[in-house]
Amino acid sequence: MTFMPVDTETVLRVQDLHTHFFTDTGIVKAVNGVSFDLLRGERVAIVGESGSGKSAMAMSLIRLLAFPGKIVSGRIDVAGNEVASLPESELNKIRGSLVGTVFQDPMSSLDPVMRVSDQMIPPVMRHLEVSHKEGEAIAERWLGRVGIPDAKLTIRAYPFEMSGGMRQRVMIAMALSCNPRLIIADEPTTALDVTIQAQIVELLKDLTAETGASMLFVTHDLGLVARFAHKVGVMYAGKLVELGPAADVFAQPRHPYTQGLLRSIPDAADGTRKRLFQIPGFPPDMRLPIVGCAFADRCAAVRDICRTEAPESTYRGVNHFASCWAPTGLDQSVVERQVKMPERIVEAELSPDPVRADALRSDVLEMNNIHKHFVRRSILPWTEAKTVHAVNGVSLRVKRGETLGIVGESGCGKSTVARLLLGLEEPTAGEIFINGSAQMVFQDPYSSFNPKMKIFDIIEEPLVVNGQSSRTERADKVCSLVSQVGLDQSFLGRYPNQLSGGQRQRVAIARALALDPSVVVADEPTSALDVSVRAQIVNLLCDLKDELGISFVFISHDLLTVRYISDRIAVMYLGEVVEYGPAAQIFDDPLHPYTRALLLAIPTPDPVREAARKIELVTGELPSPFVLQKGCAFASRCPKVADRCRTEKPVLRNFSRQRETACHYAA
Amino acid sequence: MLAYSLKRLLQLVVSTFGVVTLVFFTLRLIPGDAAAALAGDTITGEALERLREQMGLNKPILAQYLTYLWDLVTLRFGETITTGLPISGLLSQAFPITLSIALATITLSLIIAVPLGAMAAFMAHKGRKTLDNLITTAAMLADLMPSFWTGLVFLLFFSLMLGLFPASGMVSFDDPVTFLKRIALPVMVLSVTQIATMARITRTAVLEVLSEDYIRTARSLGWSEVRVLFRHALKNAALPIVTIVGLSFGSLLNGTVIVEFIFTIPGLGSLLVNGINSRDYQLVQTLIVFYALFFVSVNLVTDLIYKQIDPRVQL
Amino acid sequence: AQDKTLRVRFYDDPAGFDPASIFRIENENIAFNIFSGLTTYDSTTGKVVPDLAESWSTPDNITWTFKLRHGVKWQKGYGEFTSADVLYSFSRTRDPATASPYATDLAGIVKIETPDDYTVVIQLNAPDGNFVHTVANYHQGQILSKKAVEAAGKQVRWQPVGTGPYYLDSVDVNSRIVLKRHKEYYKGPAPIDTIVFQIIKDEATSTIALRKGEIDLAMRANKEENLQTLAREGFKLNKVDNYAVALRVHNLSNKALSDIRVRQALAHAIDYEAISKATSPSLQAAAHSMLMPWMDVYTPKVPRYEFDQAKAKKLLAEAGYAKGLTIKNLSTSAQGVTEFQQFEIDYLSQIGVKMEMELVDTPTFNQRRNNGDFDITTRLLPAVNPDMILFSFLDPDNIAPKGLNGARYNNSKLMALLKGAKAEVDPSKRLRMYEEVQQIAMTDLPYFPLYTNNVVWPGKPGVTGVKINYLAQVNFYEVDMK
Amino acid sequence: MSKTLLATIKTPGFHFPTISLPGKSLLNINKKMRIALLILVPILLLTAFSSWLPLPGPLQTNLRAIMQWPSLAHPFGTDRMGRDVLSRTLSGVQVSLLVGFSVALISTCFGIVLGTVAGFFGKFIDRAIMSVVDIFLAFPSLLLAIGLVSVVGTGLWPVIVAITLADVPRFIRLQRSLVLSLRSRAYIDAARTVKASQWWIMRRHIVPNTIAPLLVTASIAAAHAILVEASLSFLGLGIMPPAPSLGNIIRDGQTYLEQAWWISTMPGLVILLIALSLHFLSDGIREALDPRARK
Ligand SMILES: Nc1ncnc2c1ncn2[C@@H]1O[C@H](COP(=O)(O)OP(=O)(O)OP(=O)(O)O)[C@@H](O)[C@H]1O
Ligand SMILES: Nc1ncnc2c1ncn2[C@@H]1O[C@H](COP(=O)(O)OP(=O)(O)OP(=O)(O)O)[C@@H](O)[C@H]1O
Ligand SMILES: [Mg+2]
Ligand SMILES: [Mg+2]
Repeated sequence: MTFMPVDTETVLRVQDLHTHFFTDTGIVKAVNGVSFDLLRGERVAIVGESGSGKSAMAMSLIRLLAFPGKIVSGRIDVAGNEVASLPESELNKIRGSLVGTVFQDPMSSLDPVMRVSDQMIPPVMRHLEVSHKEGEAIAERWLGRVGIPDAKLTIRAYPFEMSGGMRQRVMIAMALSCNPRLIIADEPTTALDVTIQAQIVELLKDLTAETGASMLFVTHDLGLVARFAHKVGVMYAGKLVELGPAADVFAQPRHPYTQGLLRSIPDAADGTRKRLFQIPGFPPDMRLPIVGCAFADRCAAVRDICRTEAPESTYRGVNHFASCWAPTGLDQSVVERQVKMPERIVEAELSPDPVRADALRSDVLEMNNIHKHFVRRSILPWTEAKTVHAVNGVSLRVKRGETLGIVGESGCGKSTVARLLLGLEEPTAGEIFINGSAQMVFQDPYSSFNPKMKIFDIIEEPLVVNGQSSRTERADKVCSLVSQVGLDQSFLGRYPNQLSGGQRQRVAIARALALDPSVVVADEPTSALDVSVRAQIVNLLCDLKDELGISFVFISHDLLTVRYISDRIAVMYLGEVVEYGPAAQIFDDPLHPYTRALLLAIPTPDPVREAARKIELVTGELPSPFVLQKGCAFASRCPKVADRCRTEKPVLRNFSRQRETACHYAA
Repeated sequence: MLAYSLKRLLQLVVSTFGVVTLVFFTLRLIPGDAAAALAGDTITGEALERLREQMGLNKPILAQYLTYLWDLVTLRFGETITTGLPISGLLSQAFPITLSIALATITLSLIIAVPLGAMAAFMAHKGRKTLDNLITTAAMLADLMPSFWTGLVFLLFFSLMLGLFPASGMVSFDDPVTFLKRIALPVMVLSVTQIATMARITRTAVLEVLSEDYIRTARSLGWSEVRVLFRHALKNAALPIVTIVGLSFGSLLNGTVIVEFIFTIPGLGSLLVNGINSRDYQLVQTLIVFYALFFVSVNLVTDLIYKQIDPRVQL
Repeated sequence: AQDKTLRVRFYDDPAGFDPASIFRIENENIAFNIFSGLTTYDSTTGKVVPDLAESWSTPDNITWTFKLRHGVKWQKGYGEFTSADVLYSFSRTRDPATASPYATDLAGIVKIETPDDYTVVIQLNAPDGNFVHTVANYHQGQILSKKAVEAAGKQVRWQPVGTGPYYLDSVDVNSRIVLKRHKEYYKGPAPIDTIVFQIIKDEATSTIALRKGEIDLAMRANKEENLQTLAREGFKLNKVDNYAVALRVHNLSNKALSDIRVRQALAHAIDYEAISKATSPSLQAAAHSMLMPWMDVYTPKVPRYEFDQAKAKKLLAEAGYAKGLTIKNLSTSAQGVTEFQQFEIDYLSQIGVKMEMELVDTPTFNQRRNNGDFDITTRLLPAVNPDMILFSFLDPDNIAPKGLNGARYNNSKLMALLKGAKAEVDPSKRLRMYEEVQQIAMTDLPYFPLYTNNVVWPGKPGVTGVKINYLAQVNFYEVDMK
Repeated sequence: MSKTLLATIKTPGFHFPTISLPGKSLLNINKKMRIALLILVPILLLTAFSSWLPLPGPLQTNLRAIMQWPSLAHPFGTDRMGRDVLSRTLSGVQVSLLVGFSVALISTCFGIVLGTVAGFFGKFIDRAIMSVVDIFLAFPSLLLAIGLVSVVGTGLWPVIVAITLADVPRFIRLQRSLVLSLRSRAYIDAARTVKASQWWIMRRHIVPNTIAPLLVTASIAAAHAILVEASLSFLGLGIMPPAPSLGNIIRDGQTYLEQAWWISTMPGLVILLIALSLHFLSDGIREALDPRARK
């Protein structure tokens, strides 16, 4: 292949890029021959499994690889500059001016000890060669454009004085402030709330359209891709296995991996539940040489040639390329093997079978008007202590064998409810009844394990501290638990760090089951996991619920998953439940304006639907948790707000037989 | 802020009381008293008894303790038992000397150690281990040099061979140049260990910061590595450095006895050791109260500097 | 002519210069140059010579008449010195209110009379042939001005006014003492205008300061290796030999040590000669008596203890310690275990005696040594007056904790001889009695002379007249510099 | 079925991917530890078998061989008293290592117990412990040392106690801050949800996770203790000659730096080697203890 001269419309051209990490234990071939073009104003999304080299590729484009990463070969042309061979000082002229960058975590991507102004103005002065005053004006203008209300004031603030959404906006303003021609965004919204995420995505979309900047963004969220990208690149083991126009790729994925990925997401439109598609196995160790197709071991459509020869990227449609020996990827028969999932229980409640209905009606968990206030005392004895009303009068019930989903924005008190249920916090007021015992599955399984303990000890611990049985019996129990969650016993001797994310979460679930709980509280059990792994865990939870008749409390940001897994849903806002009812009903017909906004913000993995949808965003930020709202907590952001909402607090009331909502004007 | 200081002050009073009481009784548990300390080869037992009486060492301990506490409260430091000199005078002579040595040591050490440590961290971060190893090992070795040894070597080399600095003489503030020359050697000796510690701390702190996201952000804005290192990384790594500076300050005030002895610097350390050696209870007690006060003030200042560097710090 | 300034290394802290309460040899040396006594010591011979008293006489060693010098002027304009000052000074030291440790030295005085301004008559309660030592320029012998003492009030130790060649100009307790010459000194003004005593505590630093020329003279250097370097580089080692003897005190109430054979065995076991020669030839030499060879009553005719470990073992075996024994040696931690002591330990281990060092800090050490709370320890008493040494150590009246007789030695025969000798007027009889005292002491060995001490004040070659007397002091009146 | 499973757990065939116990396997994984042991083991062997070496005893003086240059007979030369410096150094290593290790060990123990209690229980207990710690921090350690020596005399144990007393507050503070940061870890919550007792949580979760950083501090403290002992002996408070410690050999030899540099330089080099290897050792053990470092 020869390197084509770049025409004015092509902003970025990457050709056969290889990026390696030279670690002590071997060379990690993170990027392994990636080529693509990006035209002016074009937005390309890069998706793929964790560790597939997305970030490494993105960072290679401006040579911001961390040690021991190195671009080994290939060419990168950014608007006529040969990035791969440019001297560092020349490169510094491009960084920030030609290329703007937005990183994943807004909390940690801004210098915490510098004011926004000190971080924003000097680059502007340098790249645009303007005075401090002009620089300041430009910076303020950009802050205004990204929707920061009081730019003149905010620019003097420190990052810690802002919310995550605000910070990510500042990051975007910084990336855009020097009119870059290319924006590289590595998971720019992953750390944000759904509603904020929607805002940011719209913002990026508008601004790039406005300035004509091209954009490369890395994400896990296929919904976002559908909403946002012109083009999609799917990475697997350091290679772009599929690249094409978004609509095309979603409609007709050609690579088995892409196909698997798309099927592993719960379908928002589908009311009946099918077992989620799981991609079996693990991605290859990128330190080892890969013979043939890297996906071969996990591919249902594998054939002999896949194991010996790596497929070239071939034409599959207009601008659509894929690297697979099979012309259309998986065949239908594999896809059809998906099993139907058990029906939702709420439906069963209405069933005529009195025995079953009775058993179902017994509550395993009941929370009555629970309050939890955190008092943040200042060191100064006389300043008034600030009180956070983390949970402000929540009543919930969970029936045997039922899954309750709790959704809501960050900081609305979901985790606090979970902690209250488990007795990790004492409620300030109210009562909790649990029939049996409750156990917990944490968000980040890794941090919920003592890194010094082996898997065996981790699972055994609950049995030991509860003085259960003898050593041998405990070992038996541990073994049966691990097989229950689908792990091999060979994992028992390992340490948590030697497991993959999905395996860790399985261990966490096994541990939670050790004491035969009646309720398992799972606080965002899948949000630290990869899309494909998430499907495995969700399937596992569904299976367990079915087999063991355990109740679940499932807390998540991921509304699609919550909808998929839950029988009933509670929507929380600022420490209160604003809507409560059967999952399907809430999703199909939200009553509370907040629920509606939340649902609207969820991107669905379908470019056609996304394109057709008119997105109404809630505006504004969450009110401070320190100030107890007099009226409706959502009043400040509600599109339908009326005077009554500001003065009178709506209480959760029955709307229909199964649904409750806290809104004066719910219709 | 003021309120915070007041709170710290209250803490100070409580812990000072603890220190004072501890010191008072520890001192009296140690055998030998000021009279015995004074008695050289020639004094007889009988004469000693007379001396003891004259020094007021015969009173019951509790009475001595109460008198002492009362004197403290009324801010009367009194005179030394052995020489009859006013303690406040001794303190006001020794303290500025020790303070300037401590300040000079800290300044010199910071100037050398921080760039060194930052360089080492930078190199480690970039995977260029040689320079990092070199600096780290040198720091470790420097940390292990006993000051009595470096003191003599520096004296021989800088003073005797090169004739750069005096080995002895008045320590007087009258002439700044002479003063600086006079304290140069002790400052250098003290700096050796300080540099080692600070460089090590700086390295660890900077290394940690260098892999933070905001460093990458700064790089993505087109700043050079050097600027990122010194503008962003160092500022964020400052907290542990400030902490260690605060601690060093404390230890430089009482841990310099050997250096003061070798270079005949009439500082607080010598005063304390003399006090202990001559069992001059009054002097030792006063000094320790002074130390405690100083210790807490340094803590306070450290906290204020924290707040200055990192606005997130809550006081 | 240019004003001459002599810079002298001072190795201790200034502790004040009130003769009634002065301690420590360095401070005493300053006082020695500020004050005068009725008599003083000749820097070379160590003989008692006239000072404020031009002459004296006694018929019976009981009544002493001193004729004072005329026209002696006090420093700092306090007028002329008279016999009233002598009376005042002695009475002040004797006054219990002064609480002077030296009051005992003047305890023998019954009456002091001043018939006129220039005559002092002192009557003693018992004959004392060495009384001229008591009134010498040292401690209790130094004469103060009544007016000056009263003017100074409590600060008398920091505002000394004497009649000596130098007056105290200023003291900075942390760094230096400045003396200026007393222009009206009765012998005429001293050759040097200003003497600055700079405090340098560390030996090595002091040596470097001298080599660098920051000081002209070092008051006492006690590290052999430094002396060798200085000698090599052409510095003058001003020196007095045999200034005092270091005695090992054997506590006779210790069971093993109460046996004379054990004490003698210890003496035979160690090659003192070799140790001193090898470690510090310029600073010490083997000693054979409690007294110094230059003292008039000294005799070499005493038992000698040659280095003979076989004999030592035999003596131990006879005493019933064939299997060896353990002795604790009380010493100060400030000094550490000296090389000398390390050799002793090694030598003694060869005859089966384990010498354990008990190291405690100085005040504790002083306290315990004064209380006699030890097995063995070391004491060095600088004195010119032989009686001072003999009575302090051997008189049962001075048994610790009352006095310096830490051995708790009590030998009535020796005591009778000693008292007789002190009172004896006939010189030859007196000498014979002293000889016998020394022989008994060296046979019984309550104290064993370890080594005699030399004092060295290294200085620049241009500094002349540094004559160190047997109290290890220098009369700066005699010092000059080129 | 489960019975047989248990058997598999216990058989060696059961797959333990990495080391679990210190032993042979530790040496295999860790380069740093190997370097450390490469230095430390020969020194320790020499020390342990020094009496078998053809050297004069460490206390044996020789007036005819004063301050001799290093030679075959005296590889480190001789000192002022004609003693063999190598022989003294080797026996000094024993003393110094004893000081270093005892200080590190005792300080660590106290640090772990008091720091954990303070950090874990907080509130009143924390305040009580920390105010005592603060008092000790403001208290000049020298006074402690002098007091101790005056009461019990000089010697090995007073030195160890004096240095330890000065170190313990630091260890308590460190441990407390470690515990505070661990206290909010998710795995502590995880243990709470299964109703683990406070004692269990401290023992199983908190303390094991503080060991690694403490170990590094302890190794520095050990090396420092060796030096502080030297400084104490400079002030007459350390281990007293003729008993050799590396500190007092250096301190004694220091005065002869111009005449006989080897007396203090050779043991000085040994201290440096020991400290260096302690550093490597602790770093190595820390890495070995950290499962995260295992792949
Ligand atoms: N600093 C590093 N040192 C060694 N290996 C690294 C480093 N950074 C990344 N890697 C390896 O490079 C490969 C690609 O990593 P990369 O971060 O690009 O993945 P990613 O696709 O961005 O994953 P994620 O979705 O989790 O962000 C991975 O196997 C990873 O282990
Ligand atoms: N221990 C605590 N002390 C003080 N405030 C707390 C504490 N724990 C939680 N909060 C506050 O309580 C509120 C609710 O927090 P919670 O963690 O329950 O939210 P969440 O809904 O789980 O958010 P996320 O989605 O980000 O996990 C937040 O404002 C939080 O800052
Ligand atoms: Mg990534
Ligand atoms: Mg949460």
